[in-house]
Amino acid sequence: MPESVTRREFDGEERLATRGQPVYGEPTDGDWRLWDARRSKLGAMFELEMETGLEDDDHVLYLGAASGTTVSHVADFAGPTYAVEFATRPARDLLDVAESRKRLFPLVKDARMPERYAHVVESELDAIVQDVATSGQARVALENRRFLAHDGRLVAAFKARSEDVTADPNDVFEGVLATLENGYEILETARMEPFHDDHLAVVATPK
Amino acid sequence: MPESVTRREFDGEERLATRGQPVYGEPTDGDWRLWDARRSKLGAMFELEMETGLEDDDHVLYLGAASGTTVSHVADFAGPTYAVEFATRPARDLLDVAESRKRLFPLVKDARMPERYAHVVESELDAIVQDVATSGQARVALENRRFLAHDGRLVAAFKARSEDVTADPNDVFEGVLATLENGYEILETARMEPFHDDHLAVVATPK
Amino acid sequence: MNEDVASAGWFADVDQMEAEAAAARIRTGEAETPEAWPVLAVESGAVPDEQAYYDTLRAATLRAARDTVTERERADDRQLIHAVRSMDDCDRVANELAERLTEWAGSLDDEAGSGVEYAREIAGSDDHEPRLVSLAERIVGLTDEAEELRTFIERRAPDVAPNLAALAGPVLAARLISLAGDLESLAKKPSGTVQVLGAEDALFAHLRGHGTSPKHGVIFTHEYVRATEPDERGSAARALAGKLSIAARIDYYSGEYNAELEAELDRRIERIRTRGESE
Amino acid sequence: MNEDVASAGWFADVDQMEAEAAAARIRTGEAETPEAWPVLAVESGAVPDEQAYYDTLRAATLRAARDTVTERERADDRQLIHAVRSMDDCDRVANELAERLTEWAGSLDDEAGSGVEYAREIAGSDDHEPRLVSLAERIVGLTDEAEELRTFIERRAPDVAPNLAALAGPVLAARLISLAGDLESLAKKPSGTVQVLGAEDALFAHLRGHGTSPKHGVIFTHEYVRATEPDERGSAARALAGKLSIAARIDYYSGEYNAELEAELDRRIERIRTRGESE
Repeated sequence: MPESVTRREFDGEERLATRGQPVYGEPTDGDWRLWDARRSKLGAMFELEMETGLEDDDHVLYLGAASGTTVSHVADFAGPTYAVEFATRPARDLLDVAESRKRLFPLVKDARMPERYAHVVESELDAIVQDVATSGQARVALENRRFLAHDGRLVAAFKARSEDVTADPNDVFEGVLATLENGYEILETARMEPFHDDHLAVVATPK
Repeated sequence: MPESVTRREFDGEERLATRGQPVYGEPTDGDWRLWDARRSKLGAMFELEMETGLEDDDHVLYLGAASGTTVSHVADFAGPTYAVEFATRPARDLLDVAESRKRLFPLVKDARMPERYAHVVESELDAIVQDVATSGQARVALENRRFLAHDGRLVAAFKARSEDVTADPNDVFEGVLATLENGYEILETARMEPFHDDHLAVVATPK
Repeated sequence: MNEDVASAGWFADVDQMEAEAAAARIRTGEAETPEAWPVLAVESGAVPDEQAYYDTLRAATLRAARDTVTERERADDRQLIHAVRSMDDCDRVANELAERLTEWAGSLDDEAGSGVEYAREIAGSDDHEPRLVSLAERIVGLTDEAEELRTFIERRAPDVAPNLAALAGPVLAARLISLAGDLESLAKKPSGTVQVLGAEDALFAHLRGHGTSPKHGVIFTHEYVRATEPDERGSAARALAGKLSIAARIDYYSGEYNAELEAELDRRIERIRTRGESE
Repeated sequence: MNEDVASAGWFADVDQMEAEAAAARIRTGEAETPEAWPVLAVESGAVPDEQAYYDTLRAATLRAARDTVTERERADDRQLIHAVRSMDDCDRVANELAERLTEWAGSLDDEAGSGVEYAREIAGSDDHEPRLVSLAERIVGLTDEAEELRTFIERRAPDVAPNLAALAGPVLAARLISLAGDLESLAKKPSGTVQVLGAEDALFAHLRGHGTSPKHGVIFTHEYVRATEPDERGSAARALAGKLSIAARIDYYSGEYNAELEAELDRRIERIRTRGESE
């Protein structure tokens, strides 16, 4: 876990927190803002004590930024953070979040088409954080591999229902991992229950 | 075969013929008119040498008279002949045929509802000739059994496709015979190839 | 007892001379079971003997059958009218919706096509906005419906009006019957009225002193008017309307198909067109 | 070589002061592979140092993102307009065809029902004339389509105009945008015009000296007008139109949802209705 992500007590419970300007009405404690693992895949990975390899001041590409909840916490600990989101409505919220951060760059782009933002996002990134809920999630990870440094990390959450609502999630995840292995070495995987049902968290590095 | 139905030579071939006024442009030889077994189920039964039990001067109920082609030949050898046809267009043609015969009585009625013509058609008939191409052909035969004398004959052609276009004709015919046996003793059956594909000819008597 | 039974027969209470009443009994009567009607009829004194019975039965069944067939064919002209009006409605609303679809698709894709053609192109596609595709499918459904109604009309019109359908084509025949209200009304209209059926607006404008008298109404859709050169179109329309009127009358009063009518019309139009060329 | 590579970056050929041009490059540029853009930008002299690079990038990406979002939302109001017009078309033609169906069915069955209800009743039946059943199914398809378009509008309107959709309901919001032409035009209309949108015929008649000035247009469909007693309906329409105008302006200029607006409208209508009762 990056140094700037810590556990603090909120309402008598030890919870994740980062330091930064609050943006979505989250509980705060002084400079610290609660990071709710139930509302964030990356937060859940930290709660699950996965080795994400993320560190303070990392240069990060965040795919599927949605309204910016999680990416605002990433920007709290990371360095330059590129936040890609394609849908109009969440992108508008993401804009507000980006306004509140110095090194958070919003890109209203389709994560399946990295050539549309490779002229903006720098190379040799430390990490890609991925939380896109469209089908072809593994392909998105492969397509964006070009942005990672050779020892960079893919920190991704895969949603079974986005691939196939009828299939057994285990079968879906097997397919996802098989596809990923075309470009990544899988370092760690974990089911995300109880924080998120039928999601698989994966940490991988380019091979 | 009734005495008044004979075989005569037409174009060098022995063919069925009856004596009467030509009505539908059929080839003639003096008083005799060709009866084409390919255009008539009953004609085909004669060609197939089935024992229809039909005789000259029989009192006959013909179900499914259509345009009157076959029933005109029946009226040539039989006595009073009641011709039931429900569809408007063929009924108009049947009318012309009936005009040309002294003892052919057209009834524009539904063969599935014999109570609509039991006040016209006499009882104790010698034969019912049936060629209706709607579904429920066996039920039509059962419903009309009331018109037959105890030693009368049902002479019927059943079309498989009228019952079920997708089923195997043999299966359809088995069902037809099983239904018929609720009111008839089956005397003879024959497939009507090559004259008519997927048709079963049945001769039966009330039981 | 035999008299009771006989009362269920078609001949009961019917004077043998009253063919109309006998035919009506045949058409509307019912009995659960048949009886030896010829015997009962003679016994009840309705007819003198069996030969007379069958002769009377023959006349009565022929008349009953003819009445039923004629009545049904009359009713069929109503069905034809509903069918042709429904067909026109389906075509019209399909085109209206296709215009809407064209506008919508154009806002999303500069290269979108237009009209019913375009609806057919994107129906079933999964490359387009799902609501557009769904709308396109409804449009295709409506044009299919219009096509099926056309087939229905093509099958039924020759039964209802064999001569009119042969001369005008089934759809124009149905339209003329629809504009007149029924086959009877069409049969009773003068041929000059048939000529301008469907051009009522222009005709009334002319009668109120505006515009010229219309030369043709819906019969303009007939190849013999449309494909005749403009100078002779009035003559062609008059000739066609004349034959169509005769066809409607034959259809209404006898129902017999008369191939000669078509041949006469062909010759008449041929003469008109040749005259046009030679001038 | 680095300069060649740098020319593919978003910052190439863009004066760092020209935020608009930089945003445009971000929106429309492409590159197959990423490069060390911060380094290249500094090397190429586009920016003095890395901090300046990121500051410029921040301004440019924020602007690009805002432009894209705004442009898309603008486009979304067009989608809403197409959807609401298509919905109305589907409803209208379904009713027209249902009238035709009613006539036809009535000619075959004295007890046939009428309208879209009846179409729904016989769709899928095999007890009726197949062409009637088929026509009924097309009608049901069109009402289903209208219903699906309504769902589409209900989902999209709150994105396009959150305040207007909250106050007017999504469908009326879409209708107002449709009548105005787009959200921008609606936002710029005085509230008196919004009040009579959809009553243009009555308004023009009034302006030409015929009839009274219309009190409400399409907003009459809103419960706050329709369910207010006739004497107070003009006041209710005026109050509603006033709040709708404000809602449209907030939606156009900021896009932020403001719950207070709805509460104010509720209180205002409550006062109008109470006043009506006390008189």
